[in-house]
Amino acid sequence: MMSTVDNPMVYGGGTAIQILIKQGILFADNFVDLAGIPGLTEITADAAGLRAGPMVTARGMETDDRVRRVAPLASTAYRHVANPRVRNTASIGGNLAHGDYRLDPPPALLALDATVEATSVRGTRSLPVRQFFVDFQQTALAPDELVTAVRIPAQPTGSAYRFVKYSSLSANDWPCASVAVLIAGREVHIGLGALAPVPRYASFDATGMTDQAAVDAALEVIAPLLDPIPDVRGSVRYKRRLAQVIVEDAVRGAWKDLDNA
Amino acid sequence: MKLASEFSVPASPTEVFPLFFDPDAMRRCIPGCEELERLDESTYRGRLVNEVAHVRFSAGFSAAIESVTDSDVKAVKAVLKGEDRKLGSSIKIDAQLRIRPDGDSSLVDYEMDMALWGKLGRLGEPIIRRRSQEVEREFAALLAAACAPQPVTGEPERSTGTAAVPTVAPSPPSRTARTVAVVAAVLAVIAVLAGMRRGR
Amino acid sequence: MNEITLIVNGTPHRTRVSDSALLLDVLREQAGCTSVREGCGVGACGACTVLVGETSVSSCLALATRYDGANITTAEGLDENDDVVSAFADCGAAQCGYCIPGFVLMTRELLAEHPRPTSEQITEHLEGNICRCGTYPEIRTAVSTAAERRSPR
Amino acid sequence: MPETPEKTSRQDWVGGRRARYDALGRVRGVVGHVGDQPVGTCAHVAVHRSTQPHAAIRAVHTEEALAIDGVYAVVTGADLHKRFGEALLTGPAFADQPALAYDKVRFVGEPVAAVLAADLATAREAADAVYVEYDELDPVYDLDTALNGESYVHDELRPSAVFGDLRHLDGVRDTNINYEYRLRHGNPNKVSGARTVRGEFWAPPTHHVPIELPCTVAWVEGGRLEMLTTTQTPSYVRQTIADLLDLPLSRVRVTTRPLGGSFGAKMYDRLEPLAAALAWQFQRKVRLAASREEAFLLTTRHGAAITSTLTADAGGQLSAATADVAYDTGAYADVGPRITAKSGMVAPGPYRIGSVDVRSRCVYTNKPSAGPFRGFGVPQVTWSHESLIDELAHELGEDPYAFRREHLLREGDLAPMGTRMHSADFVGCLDAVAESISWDTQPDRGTGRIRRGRGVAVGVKAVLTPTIANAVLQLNQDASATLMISTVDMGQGSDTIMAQIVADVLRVDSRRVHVVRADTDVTPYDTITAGSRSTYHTGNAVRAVAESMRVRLLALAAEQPEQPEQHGQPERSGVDTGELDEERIAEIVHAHFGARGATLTTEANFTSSWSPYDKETGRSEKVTEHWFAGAVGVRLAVDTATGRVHLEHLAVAGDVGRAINPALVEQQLTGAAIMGIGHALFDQLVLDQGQLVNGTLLDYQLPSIRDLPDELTPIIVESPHDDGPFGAKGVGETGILAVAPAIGNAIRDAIGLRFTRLPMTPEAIVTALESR
Repeated sequence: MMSTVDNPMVYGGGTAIQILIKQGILFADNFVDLAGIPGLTEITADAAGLRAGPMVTARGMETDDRVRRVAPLASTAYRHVANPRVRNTASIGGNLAHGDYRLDPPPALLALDATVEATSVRGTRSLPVRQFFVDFQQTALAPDELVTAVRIPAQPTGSAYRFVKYSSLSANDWPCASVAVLIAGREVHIGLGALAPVPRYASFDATGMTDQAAVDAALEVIAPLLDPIPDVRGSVRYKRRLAQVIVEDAVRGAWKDLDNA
Repeated sequence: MKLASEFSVPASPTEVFPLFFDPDAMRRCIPGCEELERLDESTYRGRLVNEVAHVRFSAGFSAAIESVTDSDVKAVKAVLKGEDRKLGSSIKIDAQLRIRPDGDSSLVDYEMDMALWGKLGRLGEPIIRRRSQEVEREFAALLAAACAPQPVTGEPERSTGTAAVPTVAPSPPSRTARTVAVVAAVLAVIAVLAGMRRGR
Repeated sequence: MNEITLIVNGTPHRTRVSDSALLLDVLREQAGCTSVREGCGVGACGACTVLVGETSVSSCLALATRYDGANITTAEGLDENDDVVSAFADCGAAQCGYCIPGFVLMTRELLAEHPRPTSEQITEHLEGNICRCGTYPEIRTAVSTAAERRSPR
Repeated sequence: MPETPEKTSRQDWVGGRRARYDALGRVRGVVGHVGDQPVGTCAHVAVHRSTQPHAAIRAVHTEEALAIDGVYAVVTGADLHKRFGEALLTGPAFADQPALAYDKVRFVGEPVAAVLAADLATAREAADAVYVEYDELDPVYDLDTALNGESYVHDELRPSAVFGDLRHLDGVRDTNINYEYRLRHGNPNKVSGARTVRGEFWAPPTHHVPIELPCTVAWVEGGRLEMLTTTQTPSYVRQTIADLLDLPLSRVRVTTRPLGGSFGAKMYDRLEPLAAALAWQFQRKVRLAASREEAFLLTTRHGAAITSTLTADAGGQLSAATADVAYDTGAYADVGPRITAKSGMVAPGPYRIGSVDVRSRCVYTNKPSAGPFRGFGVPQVTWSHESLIDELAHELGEDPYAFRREHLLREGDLAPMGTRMHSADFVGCLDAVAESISWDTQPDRGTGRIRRGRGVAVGVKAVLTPTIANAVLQLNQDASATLMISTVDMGQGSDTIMAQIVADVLRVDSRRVHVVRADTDVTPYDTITAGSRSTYHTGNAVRAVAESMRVRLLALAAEQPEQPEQHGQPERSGVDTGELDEERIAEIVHAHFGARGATLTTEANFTSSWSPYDKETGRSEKVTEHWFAGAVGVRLAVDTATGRVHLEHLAVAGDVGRAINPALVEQQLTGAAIMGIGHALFDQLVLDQGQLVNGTLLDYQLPSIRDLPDELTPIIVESPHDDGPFGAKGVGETGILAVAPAIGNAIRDAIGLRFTRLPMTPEAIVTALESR
């Protein structure tokens, strides 16, 4: 269908699209509404991890027991999206396809090494989330491709994680900076949100490190990734500083859990 | 909002500068520029058409030259105005563009004080800043390609349909052509308007 | 145009709507639910909150056609003796009251999930609703009072 | 708490904590607001807005818009100007604002043309299709350019007829200063001070953001212009429309519904002049409803720059204060001149100060117009004087609380502007908040990332004076009553407390008192619902009208021989009325008329007066009818890594004279404090070259439930006013005055840095810490 419609716009939860229409800057007139298509709202879990349909809501990811059990970092990140009412509607496929640099789930999905399943008339392909965010609000999806699933590997037993979202103005504002940290098998995975035109990912091997050494290493690997966009929420300088604070907080927090485990 | 940047072109200022003065060349380098028309000595009018995410966009603009310096460092100051009627928005840019030698290459830098008024203005700075970077990169790459017929590094990320690289014979600078140079650099920013239409 | 049926506060409303019609406008203009209000138009204030089934939705961002057959609850559909409604009234949890129906519905959703919500759970669930009069302290008390009434210790 | 079922109780009368009469209706959303009213067939209006900050209008092209299906008409400013002439210009202080711009535009977003169409979507589409050609003029973006530049927002000043003292400004050219207030007492320059502190303060423009959007419906019926609109000032709107359309007042009717919040946003001229002009021009019903984005452009709070000093002499007494205040009023003066004077006169603060010199100016710029906002300009100067006195205390090694306490004005003191203090218990308020936040317990300031501090601040504001209030009371034979006043209930609960006053005087159940919503055909003139004036002014009129009813009833009773136990003339005090109750009232009225369902009517007026400012000194013996005194105390923690401020405890106290309904008073205090927290930490309008860049609720920052302090304590202080109803004064603004400086002072205490610019964002704090 996507290939036959002129000027298509995929309509998932619709929360972002409606806002743009109201602001008078989006004129797409052929919505491909996914709500009517069955099977896109399912979550399945097995030993390897989760598979979630694109129309699963953010709230669904937040509250689903399997997600909480298999990938608690993902569940936590989805819980930070906007507010419960928006989470009830916002779809995880739309959230990814929007490709916005400030959204909360991408940092977690980056740290977790999630995969996007993209489908078109040509077939279905898998895109690692770590290669999904191409440029400012641009994803690796082709114009006629749909997100048909998100696969999230199970968090390894004995892993630790933190999600830190920091708002610089009112407490429930968009993030000024956010970070997801997953420490699994001494490998530290870091996903960054709102700190560059795209969500960013970094990792390092922390074998033999103390918590302080891990923090230092984390700050070192994220440094070249920081390219924040200045706005009312903060200047480049401030956002860079915040990045260091929240990454340190997140790594330290996760490290502590690791020690306590 | 103030925007400033600098990019390198792999040719000397004496090569780059005349290139700027060729309206045809500029039209090819400016992403989406379809028309450039001279109204009088210092006023020009043009049209920028762009297609992003299947949405066709068209904005008229005008440029008025304020001063030209043609010495070692070549500089032009100009005021540019653009308007998108459908989006109820207008843009005004006080711009300064300079070209100076840098080894075998030229450094082109610009400073702009940009006012964006209307619906687009309230979408805020981040999107504009980011888009202007993209368009600047594209323009720089096309310009570099125009300077150097040989393959250049830094392939434009999203080339427009008019990106086929022409071999341009440098022509002597004229007052008309000088204006075009400014239009070129600053239009890169007007193209931001086009990008925003995608609305993300 | 599509013909849809919305079951609003138990009453079916059959209506014709365009593809782009928003649930907010259909509820206000065709079902007469004026407790559903546009405050921001972008899902940021919560004045347009409705419950679809037991789930809160920003009706200002919701396409009406998607809710064909849905069971929709708005604040005026709640009885005056409803635990949440009466708790809000008794606790003075309304000044101008324009945003309060949204808070009431969010509270119902919260209490369905957490019959005895903690202070943090209340904050987390209500932080997406704006009361410009600043009635938050009273709202907090009202939520706890409603929880108490609904499931006394 | 649940109301008791007993039909009449103390709970219901003055001093009782009864719930708002319509609490259940508000909670369920069945109280109908203006936008909820069915209007039948009407023309929906959308406006085309300027995309230039300052430009002459060369041509307006409407053909394309007119060609759209469903468009009835497209009107330009020039069309309206041709029809209405200079009457098209309206405004409470200066007649400077056209309903649609016709000669030039003065801010980005100014209405230039209006479209009438079958539905709103069509109207908006057509408004977008209007095209305007402009000739650019030099824009004036900020106060400095406005004061020193050579571009003028208005070619000449045009004071309206409202302020007699502005007439001399008529026709003045080549200035952006539309009003200057000067207060001079003593000679601050000759003071040989031991210690002077000086600051350059900034409070940014902000927006009210009431959640209900403005909406106006206007139509013509029987040769009269009728209007239903979201306004706090129905009587003002009626006068403005009568002037605009050149009609007698009797041919204009303005009605309101309860407002979904306002805070000053829905006052004076918003959508109403345009709606009236269009309805009259086309003789049809029109409906104007602002979107949120449009509402941001209708009015704002004044950004203000204040350069001020405070000097203590060798003996530690406050010897001098100076302040140079500039209010940025944007493209149109609105009520800016009044704000400039009323706030300028309290710029030195509520202290005993030897000599003062204040210059307060109202300045035009090419930005959305600024108008009244809760606090009426006073929070901006309070930010200045409460930061200065705090700094002076630190300089002198004094305790900031004790230092203020020593110098605060007391009952009977003459304030710097020449008016005596009465019922303004600053000390009581300050003591109350200091005690609440345990001032005497030093905070553990910390040495690591988190630092703690505490701060206090005091605020003073004069009530709007002079103003007029009228009340008409209709007593029904069944001892229920219908009160007609033009006060608009916008969330403050005025209908409830007015009912409590009537009920107290007549000794009936306040739930039997119905307050009629403002309708200029029915309810009598009232200057305004604003400036925290209603409890005192309208409250006095309401008390008088009820007293008069009581006198009437007792007189009737005395005439009725079958009630021999009745006394003769009642006492005027209105307290000892054991002889009246609902049953008795019903009997008296029934006996008088010999009919069920009959009504008795009384009316009353209350008008406050003032002495105008002395032209030379700006002083006045009676500048106001009464004072608001408030104080705020704060304990907080600063995260020095992120700069984020966490409020642990905020106590807010206000002297309300006497609380008619303590529950509603506490709610006003906390509500105002929460709004003030936003202003202190993040709430501001951001403009870039005249363009508002955060004018949506995705970007504009409002406090949510997550921004509350861990503990928030409202404290009622009561020092009864001699002339207030039952000693009462208003309270709507008291709680907001001192919030920002109290927080700033606590931050100063925590990290040793003084902030002079609002809001105190995390970035500002971190930047200051880094550059220390």
